[in-house]
Amino acid sequence: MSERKILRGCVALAEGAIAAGCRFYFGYPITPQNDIPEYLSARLPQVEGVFIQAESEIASINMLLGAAAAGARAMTSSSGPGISLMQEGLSYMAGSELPGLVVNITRIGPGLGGIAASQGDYRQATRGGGHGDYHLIVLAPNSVQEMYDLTIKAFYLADKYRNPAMILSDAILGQMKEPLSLDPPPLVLPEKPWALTGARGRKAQLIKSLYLADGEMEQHNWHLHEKYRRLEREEVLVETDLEEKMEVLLVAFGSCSRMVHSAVELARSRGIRVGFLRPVTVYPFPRQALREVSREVGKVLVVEMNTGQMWDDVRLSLYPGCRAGLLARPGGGIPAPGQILAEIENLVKAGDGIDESVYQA
Amino acid sequence: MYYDVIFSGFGGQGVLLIGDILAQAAMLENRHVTWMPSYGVEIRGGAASCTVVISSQKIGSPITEEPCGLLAMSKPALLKFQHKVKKGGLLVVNTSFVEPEMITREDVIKICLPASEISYRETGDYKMANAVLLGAFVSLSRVVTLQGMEEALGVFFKEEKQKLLPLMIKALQYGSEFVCAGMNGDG
Amino acid sequence: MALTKVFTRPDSLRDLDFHFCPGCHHGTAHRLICEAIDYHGIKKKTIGIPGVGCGVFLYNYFDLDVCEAPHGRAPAVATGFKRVLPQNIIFTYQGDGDLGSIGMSEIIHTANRGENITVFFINNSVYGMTGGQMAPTTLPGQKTTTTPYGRDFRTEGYPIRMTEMLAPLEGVAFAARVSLHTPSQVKKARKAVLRALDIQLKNGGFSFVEFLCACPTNWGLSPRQCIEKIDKEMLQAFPLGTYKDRQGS
Amino acid sequence: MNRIEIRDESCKGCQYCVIFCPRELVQIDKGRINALGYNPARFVDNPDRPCRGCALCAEICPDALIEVYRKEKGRS
Repeated sequence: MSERKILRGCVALAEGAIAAGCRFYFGYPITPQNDIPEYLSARLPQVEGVFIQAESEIASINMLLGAAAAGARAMTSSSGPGISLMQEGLSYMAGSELPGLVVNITRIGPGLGGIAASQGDYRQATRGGGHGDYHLIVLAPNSVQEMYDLTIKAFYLADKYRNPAMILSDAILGQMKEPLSLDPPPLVLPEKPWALTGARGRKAQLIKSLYLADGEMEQHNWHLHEKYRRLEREEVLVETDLEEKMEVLLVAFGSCSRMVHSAVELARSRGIRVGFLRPVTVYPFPRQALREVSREVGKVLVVEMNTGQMWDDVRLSLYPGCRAGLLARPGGGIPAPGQILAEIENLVKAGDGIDESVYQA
Repeated sequence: MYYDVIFSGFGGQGVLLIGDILAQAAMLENRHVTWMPSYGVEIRGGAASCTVVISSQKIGSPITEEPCGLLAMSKPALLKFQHKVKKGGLLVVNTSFVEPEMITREDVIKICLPASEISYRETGDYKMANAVLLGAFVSLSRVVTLQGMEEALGVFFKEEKQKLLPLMIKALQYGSEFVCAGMNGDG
Repeated sequence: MALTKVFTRPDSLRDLDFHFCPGCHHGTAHRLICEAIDYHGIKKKTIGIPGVGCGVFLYNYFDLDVCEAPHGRAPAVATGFKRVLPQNIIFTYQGDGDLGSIGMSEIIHTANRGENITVFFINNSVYGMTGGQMAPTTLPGQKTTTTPYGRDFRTEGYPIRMTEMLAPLEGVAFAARVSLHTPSQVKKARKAVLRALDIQLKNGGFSFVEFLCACPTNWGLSPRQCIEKIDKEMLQAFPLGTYKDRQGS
Repeated sequence: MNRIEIRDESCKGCQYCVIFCPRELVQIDKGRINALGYNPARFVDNPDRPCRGCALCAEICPDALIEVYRKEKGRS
């Protein structure tokens, strides 16, 4: 029987990390994710873990790099500006094929922005964010339960693919409380023969991302690319709630998908046939699933708390002829179910020939 | 069933805590529940509020535009949220801090009680006003049982805080009885 | 009468030619660190973390586990390693741009935390790998590719003295500045390196060794002239000595 | 006889060993260019002031190319 508790999203995430065997946390305070370091500073010593409040996010990500290279499950967390400072280290980790978890409890940008919920870091998270040809594995929870479950999942995927993983969450999910089952899978820590632990009983080895010899770097990039292709084939997670003869398909991720879920219920209660698709992994993005679903429906409405970043990915994935509109709230405003419902009704009324258009709040 | 409520007041009055207790009680009664605080630059004494959604179904949005209930412990809280309450919804107001004349809604059920004074009279402490109001809210909305509330209180008041538990229960019960006895100042 | 080999390459130093320029002291620093690793018998548990700069290829030469770090971040990477592997010996090897400029924050805070690691700092008063630009340690009046009229303290400030800066921090157990420009100085440097690693082995805290080195290519001087420059100019700006040895006898 | 061995194919001709040999027993071999393109250093012993095996040349060689061989002191 699993333990059922009511926890804040940030705390659930931290407990997920502990359940995944993470014993090292490095981080620098920034709102709205401080619940994570504050909680772990008390929790990690109870499990013989290490908590370091680093001097900056730059130091945090590099401490993570070191701990990962030493073979440990380790993590950092931050928000917008701090995640930007970590991009160099993330690029190095991807280039050196080091696993590790970075949590982004997003705030609004650009710049210092604001501390309300936003999904404005979607593009940074899914494209890699730093320099060079790489991706992070990016999971976007939409409940406190998933803050726990997907954190565990992220550590496993990071180790499996030797690639940094990110939890892309936001202030809503970080702050809110929901009941969840603390039901961790059995802890299996993989062997890491590549880790640097001192060259006892084997040859000295090296972790690096610098390749200067002719053709080496291209070969390395193709190797990384193949890893990302494999992620796209094998690790896509998507939640769907579809109907027969759908008039509109709603697409949303993260906290925003909760509001969309309510709007879908409202629309159905009014007799509108609406489908719902939520990318759980935003990288790898569920291109194939979206292509197949959009074959059955002519219209898609993307709802995001940014100016249409995932909208790009959706449009790249749609079956030819299917069109996607956008409902965007980029400033900390939350797209309310009623507002989403109004857009669904507009879209249904618009007939078959809708243009791709941006519906702004 | 579906019920959403906003608990609002000044920081330090314990509005987040009573929301939390309600959410805990809902979980113990096997409901789906979300608790969502407003947050911002933390200033003690500044506005504080939280939204609790309780449902027998999986919950979508943890925020609400048109709550079924509002529990207001301060003037700004009432002014900010009273217009949002659903027609026929429930308004519980702490008249120790809010003049009843400030309530402009006529299409809702109103419970006005001087919770701080009641708290002091019944428990010797002003700080249980939140529990008095919560008792009133629960017994009227019936989103959870009073028994469930008392069980939930046990989760929050243990170890060194345990001595507060009987006082909280007393305050909760008084709020509930206030409603049952029709002691609503508004009639 | 039999001849005995009394001086040879240390075991931890791979049998490869250095890529360094003629007269560059990186090689000497490499050798001294490898000698100390051999002396302490810690080759199988030592992990090196080079910074970015001419020293980055340390991984080619040291027969040890080596992890690259982003520019300036070696102390943070080392912190991650040491916390996971407290029984291993962790050192960084950083140049003056890496440690004294972009990585100033990491070095100060790592030292201040008293991380039980050893930092080797190569001070040749110039950026080597990128082509001779001004370093934080560039001497007043010294011409570099970005101070073509000589470093002017009124606009470019003064050379930073890292050893003096770090030594007073509580977390620092050992801080010394040595030079590699004469055989007798190399012998003193060897002692400092041995001591720094010894302190780490005894969990003594943060240890730091600054090496004054020549960069003949970017100084535009012959190796012979480099010795003179170190002797006459570098030693003035950067006095040698052990600034702190908390467990010193 | 004490002596040193210089791995001259790897020598970059920096002359540190030449400068610091107290007996001037190391010279630059002007007549030879090694594979790296430098005039390498060469050990030229002198019976009037033979090598003492002091190893200062090895100590200063930045490329770790010098090995030093010394007569064992008469052990009994």
